[in-house]
Amino acid sequence: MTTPQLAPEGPRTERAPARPRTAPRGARFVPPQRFVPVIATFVLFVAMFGAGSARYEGFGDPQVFLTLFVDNAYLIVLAVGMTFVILTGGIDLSVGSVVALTGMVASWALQEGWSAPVVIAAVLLMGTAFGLVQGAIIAVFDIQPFIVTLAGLFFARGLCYLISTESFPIRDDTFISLASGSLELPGGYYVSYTAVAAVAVVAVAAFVLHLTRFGRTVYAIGGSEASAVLMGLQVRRTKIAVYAVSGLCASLGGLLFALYSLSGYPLAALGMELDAIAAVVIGGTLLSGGVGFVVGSMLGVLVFGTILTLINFDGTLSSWWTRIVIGALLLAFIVMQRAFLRARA
Amino acid sequence: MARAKGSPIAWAVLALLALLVGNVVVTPGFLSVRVQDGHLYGSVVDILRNGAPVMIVALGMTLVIATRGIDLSVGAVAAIAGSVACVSIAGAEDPTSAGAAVVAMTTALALCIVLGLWNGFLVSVLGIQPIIATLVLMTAGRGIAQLVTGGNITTVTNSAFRQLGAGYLLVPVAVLVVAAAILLVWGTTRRTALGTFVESVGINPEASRLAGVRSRTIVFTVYVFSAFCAGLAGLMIASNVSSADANSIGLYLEMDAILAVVIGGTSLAGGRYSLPGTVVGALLIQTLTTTVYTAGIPTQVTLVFKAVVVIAVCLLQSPRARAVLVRRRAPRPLVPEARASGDAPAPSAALPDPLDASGGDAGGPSSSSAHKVAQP
Amino acid sequence: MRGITIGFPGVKALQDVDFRLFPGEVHALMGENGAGKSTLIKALTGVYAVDAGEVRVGGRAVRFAGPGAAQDAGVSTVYQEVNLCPNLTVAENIMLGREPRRFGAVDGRAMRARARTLLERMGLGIDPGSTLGSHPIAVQQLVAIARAVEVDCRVLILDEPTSSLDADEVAELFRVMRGLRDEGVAILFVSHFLDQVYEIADRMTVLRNGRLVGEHLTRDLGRLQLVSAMVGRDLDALEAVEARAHAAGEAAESAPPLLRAERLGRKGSIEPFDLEVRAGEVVGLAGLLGSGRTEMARLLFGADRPDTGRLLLDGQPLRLRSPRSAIAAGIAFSSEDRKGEGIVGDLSVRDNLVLAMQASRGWARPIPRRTADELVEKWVEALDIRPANPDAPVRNLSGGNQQKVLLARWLVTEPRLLVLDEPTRGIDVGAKLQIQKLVADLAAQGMAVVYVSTELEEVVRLAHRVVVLRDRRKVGELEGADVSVGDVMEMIASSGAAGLLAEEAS
Amino acid sequence: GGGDGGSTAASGGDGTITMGFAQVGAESGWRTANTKSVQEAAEEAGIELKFSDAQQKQENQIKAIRSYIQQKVDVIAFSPVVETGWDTVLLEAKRAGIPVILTDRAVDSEDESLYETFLGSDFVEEGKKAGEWLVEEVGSEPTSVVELQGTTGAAPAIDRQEGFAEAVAGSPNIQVVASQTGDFTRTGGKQVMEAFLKSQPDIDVVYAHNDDMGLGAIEAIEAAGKVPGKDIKIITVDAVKDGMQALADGKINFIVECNPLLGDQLMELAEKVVAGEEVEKRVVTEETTFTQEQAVEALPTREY
Ligand SMILES: Nc1ncnc2c1ncn2[C@@H]1O[C@H](COP(=O)(O)OP(=O)(O)OP(=O)(O)O)[C@@H](O)[C@H]1O
Ligand SMILES: Nc1ncnc2c1ncn2[C@@H]1O[C@H](COP(=O)(O)OP(=O)(O)OP(=O)(O)O)[C@@H](O)[C@H]1O
Ligand SMILES: [Mg+2]
Ligand SMILES: [Mg+2]
Repeated sequence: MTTPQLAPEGPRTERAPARPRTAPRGARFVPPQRFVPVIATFVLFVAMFGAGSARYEGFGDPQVFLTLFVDNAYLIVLAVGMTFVILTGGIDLSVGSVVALTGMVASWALQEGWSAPVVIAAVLLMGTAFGLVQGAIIAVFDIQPFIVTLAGLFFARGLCYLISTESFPIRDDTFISLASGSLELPGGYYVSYTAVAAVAVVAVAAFVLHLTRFGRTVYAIGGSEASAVLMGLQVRRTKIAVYAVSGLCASLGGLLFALYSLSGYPLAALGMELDAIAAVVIGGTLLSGGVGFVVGSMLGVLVFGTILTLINFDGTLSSWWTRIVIGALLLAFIVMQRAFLRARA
Repeated sequence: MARAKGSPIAWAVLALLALLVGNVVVTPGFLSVRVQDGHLYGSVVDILRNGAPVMIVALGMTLVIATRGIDLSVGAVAAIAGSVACVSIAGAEDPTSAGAAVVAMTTALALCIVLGLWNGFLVSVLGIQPIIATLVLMTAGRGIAQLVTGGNITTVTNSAFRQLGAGYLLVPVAVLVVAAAILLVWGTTRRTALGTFVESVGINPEASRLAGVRSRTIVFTVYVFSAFCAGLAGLMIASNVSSADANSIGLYLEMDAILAVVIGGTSLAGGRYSLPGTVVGALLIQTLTTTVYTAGIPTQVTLVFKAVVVIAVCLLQSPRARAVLVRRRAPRPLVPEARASGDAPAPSAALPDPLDASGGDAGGPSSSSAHKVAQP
Repeated sequence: MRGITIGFPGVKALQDVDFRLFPGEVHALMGENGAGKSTLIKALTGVYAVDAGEVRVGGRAVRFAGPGAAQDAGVSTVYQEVNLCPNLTVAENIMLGREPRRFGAVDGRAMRARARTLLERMGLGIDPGSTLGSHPIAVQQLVAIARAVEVDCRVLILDEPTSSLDADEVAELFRVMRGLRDEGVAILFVSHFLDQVYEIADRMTVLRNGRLVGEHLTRDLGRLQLVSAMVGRDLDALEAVEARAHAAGEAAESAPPLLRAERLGRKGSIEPFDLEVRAGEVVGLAGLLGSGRTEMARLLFGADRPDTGRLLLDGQPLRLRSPRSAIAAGIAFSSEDRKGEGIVGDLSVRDNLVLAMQASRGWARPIPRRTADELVEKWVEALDIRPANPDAPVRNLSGGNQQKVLLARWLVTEPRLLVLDEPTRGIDVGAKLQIQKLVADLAAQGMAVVYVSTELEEVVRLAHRVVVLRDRRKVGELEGADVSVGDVMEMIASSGAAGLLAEEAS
Repeated sequence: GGGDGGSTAASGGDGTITMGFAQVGAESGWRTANTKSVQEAAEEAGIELKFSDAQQKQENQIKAIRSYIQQKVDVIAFSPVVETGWDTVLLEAKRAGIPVILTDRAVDSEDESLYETFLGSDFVEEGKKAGEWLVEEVGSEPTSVVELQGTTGAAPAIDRQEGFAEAVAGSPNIQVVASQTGDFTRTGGKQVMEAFLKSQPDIDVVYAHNDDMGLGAIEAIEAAGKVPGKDIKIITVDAVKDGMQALADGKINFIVECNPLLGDQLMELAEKVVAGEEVEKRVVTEETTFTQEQAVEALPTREY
């Protein structure tokens, strides 16, 4: 055998412009297509909101849209943390309980006379530490995240009960002013500080995910953990960090929730982890990891919120029809999203 | 994975035994079983009977998870099955007849199969991520169940229906049903190629498709089977208390079932699964619940106790955790990383030992963790 | 490295192997499939912990805790299977872990620019912002190499980097390698292409069954000596294969076409083409990287759906809705993407081997264990799959042996038409001959074969007819016993010129 | 979506009253009866009802109340999921000039002006009634009681436990030997009771926080070969139909009523509040208790 020596025929660049491969070979995306799920979510969200405005009087009021952020600030923050975890192919079931725990600890500590800034710092630290421990167990001992965080769910909720089975009101002035404070917008509209904080968290998270090495490693681990290891990335450290981020977001979300309800309640945020996961996935993030954006997760939360708002505006649904209609709207949304993606593919 | 290695199950079994022993210490008569009114009576019997619904749902869930899926709707499906059955019996001409019970249960299970087809359709035909696809039914399903019962608790007095959940043929009927289901699934997956196909679809869907495996049919089948199992569980729960409470039947059943599967050593990333592991996992969960009741653990502490046990079991099971914990006691320090200079050679202790071949693999489908892969 | 020993449960992958690598040399690591080459590399870079022995870099004993540590120490590696993240862009894959930063943030523009220069250095004109997964395996392999070369390294390790590259790319790669060698980088190179090894390597180390056979200067060791050192026995001459192949071809010429494609095409992937395959004939698909061979093969099998044209089997229209219907029609297809579309990693060798056959029988009729074992035994022996343990998970096999299992998977279904996309990728010389012989034999027995390979030599030697592709278009066919590599290349080049002319004209 | 609420959104100007009612959920038969009562009463009173179901989530209730404020309803009524944390949203309602009526559960707020009135049962009182009956029933005999608690952290569970404990505190012969949550469900009650029967050698009395758990306990007791109502006495709270039936059958010994039929009272209050009339800050629903004999009488007319 002789290696055939080909005469180079012109610059290679012009040989095969990277055309999108349309064959459905696994999950292969081409650049613009990466954003398509988010775009689809956005378009459908607008459509859904438009449909609501057409149907219900007062729904089209911009304040309704702003209230979506106000009412779902905590969920947006949770979804952001969850996005980090899901991007690495993991899952964090503990966030709902951590929200409750944060509320309990915060309200309890305030009652004990701690000052507000100390309380805030303490609960954020606590949430981060909680996530850190979970992450360490997952990454160091190589145990499935589902189990570890489910145990975390039990544990945090259990701690709530240990603090008290009853709810605590929050009467601290700083908290109350944070809770009721809002940013006035022209036209008499307003958004609460909590909503502003949530959007800020989204912005920071987007920055971290896309413009830091840590963020890129998160995506790499989700794409292929084994490859990430072979590429010499800090896989273990990043996995731990991701759960710490989720814990931090959960406790921040917990603070926002405590501000939202101005109380701590051991049964608060039951099942909220599922809402957060659902919002993330609706926002176009793949549960298998590596694909998705925080902005999508925020849109996912807004879609969720819109569904609830629609139902509240309707006001004629009995309890069970409420559930069925939520399911149906969810279905309509994801099927349309799917169709949108198919049409683009 | 567990099927390939065997050892994780051994550890789960060990944990189960430890829990039982702990119970005996606290409640000396815990293991005693006597015959009462012609049937067996005792805590162990309770564990088996009350664990039956979780076990059967976990059975279906195992196969779903093996195909890289997940089924969140099982609790809602169970609620629908229980509600439909009770409402059907209550509305029958003779609500106490065995005929009414048979018709009701058949209707309920048939409906569950339809619900399973629906899930399968969303996942395999529309290609929606399983967690979201089944979330739809999880949300709407309980509403449907309430619609069926009108939001009331429907009580029935039908001795034939009672048999499934509360009846005994020396041992509880529910346990017999579950045992039969386990044997059936075990036999089918072992004696036919179904088990291989399920695993193969879960490990590498594209390769399976190219090899001609009907992956769509397989996915359909597992979701239908899962819904069927959930339906059976719902019937058992409703039958156990002779009433359908659409709101409480199968609440958190999905979490318990998934937990059972995962404790049993099956990876959520799909692929290799272990039926015996699932059975042990389900037993472990029910034993834990019964322990809480029997040992008089205060309600406030219950959840913390559960969390601690679950984590302990997992640590026991994890080969890497055992290796690390054993090494910890060794005098050599753990140096996490050798730096470029190479002047501080890390002892080999930092590297997992050969036991580590299973490698956990929770990191997503593509992470085919190789043997002895050491992470930085 | 000295006295390296590594054992896996049931296998001693390496036993007491010494290995030296000097700055400024290209050192080839040679051995059959499963000889332990990849394992040695992974021991060197800290992926596997060694059971015994030591690694020294620059005279100092080191023990890398993982690939990251090795990288930091200036050891840059391209592992055998492409190990990148398909979800990220090409630029990100190249720069992961050492992204350029501005004001603390990753500088996307600088990253893409740097990636683009690197890719151009490799002769690759793809958009660095495109997603890695959208490129064929060959391109991914080049990206992996670009990533390794990017690092300012002292040691560069390339484990079968050329297995799916065509001659052009290889030449480009060698240019880069020579450049690095002249800068004093030590390069470890693994390949099953002897020509490449003789072209680039200064020294080689030969492994056999996990043991060191010897270390030689390339110029001291002739090819035949090398092969017998690797295999442990002598090989028959290549001519026998060729003679047999063409003898069968004569008979095939008169046969009616088994499969006919008429204006078969798919938008964005390959332009409509006509193709005939007769029973007992080997049709080779030749072309450069990205010329559309894989696309053509996939359409023939129904792995992708065509949007124009039709297929005829035995003169009857054949609608392929899925790979399943193709298999039912007696068509088999072995993909070039072994890891992604071939093996089912966690399943055993046995299950992998009979998977396609089992699938066509349906789940309800399992292949009896005895039959399966007989089949496995037969093919493990015929293809010399090692280790010969049917219960081992296939992902633990060496790359070449995985490929053999895949081949066997399709052969047990006894197809009428066998479509092979890069079947000899990563396969050692001995086994490659075995496979070529097998293909020729199968054709002689009446099977139709479509054969895709980046190695033109191989295509030309085996095929009775060579279909030439360029730019996702079929540009011609060459027939007859005396087709040469030169003929094929001439057709590629001339049609290229014609194409360019046509473009200019329009 | 269903319904046709589009064009008939609240206005308040045309004389008909629009009420936004934020229900806790549909977690029990009791709750369903409560919802039905409110809906029927609204229809009867000619009040337009905007109903929402919070699925046991406080945040959903807050959202619902916000949306009622945005829809400018005339009056808001709701059964708080939990007592704390309503100040902000109630303040918003107050600013918007919408009066608020609490039903079923109170809120824990320092500012009583945030709501007009609270209509509902007193859970502590219910627990007390149960305890008092027991004290009278057993006299000075040593009695071991097992308690089937409601959902951990839920207000009725906490209060009913507290009330009961208060009532039996003066009788050292009555001992609560085990207490565990049965989540307000029959299955839960049965499982917990099964375990109690094995861990506690002699149980004299079961106190269940609702009928359903009591009904579950009956099954467990029967399976253990004992006679509910005789070997082991059972006290429950709620008085739903199935419970009353069991009481009439002699399987339960005493039920404290917790009346879900607040609809008519609520509508009455709503009309007064909207008209600007003064109403009492606390309106307790009429509730009674049932013994076995009373149950036989009351059963035929039981609505829920
Ligand atoms: N993770 C593993 N577990 C068990 N055995 C393994 C594992 N990895 C490799 N082996 C075995 O070690 C031996 C050496 O494999 P290795 O991959 O080093 O071969 P190779 O020389 O690179 O072959 P090829 O040319 O086919 O790539 C083979 O027998 C293989 O089956
Ligand atoms: N050098 C290159 N520059 C740009 N794109 C390339 C290059 N080589 C291949 N491609 C890409 O290859 C794709 C087509 O590959 P295809 O799999 O059809 O080719 P092939 O002939 O089978 O090649 P091979 O199997 O050798 O990879 C196109 O998407 C094209 O963008
Ligand atoms: Mg190799
Ligand atoms: Mg190709």
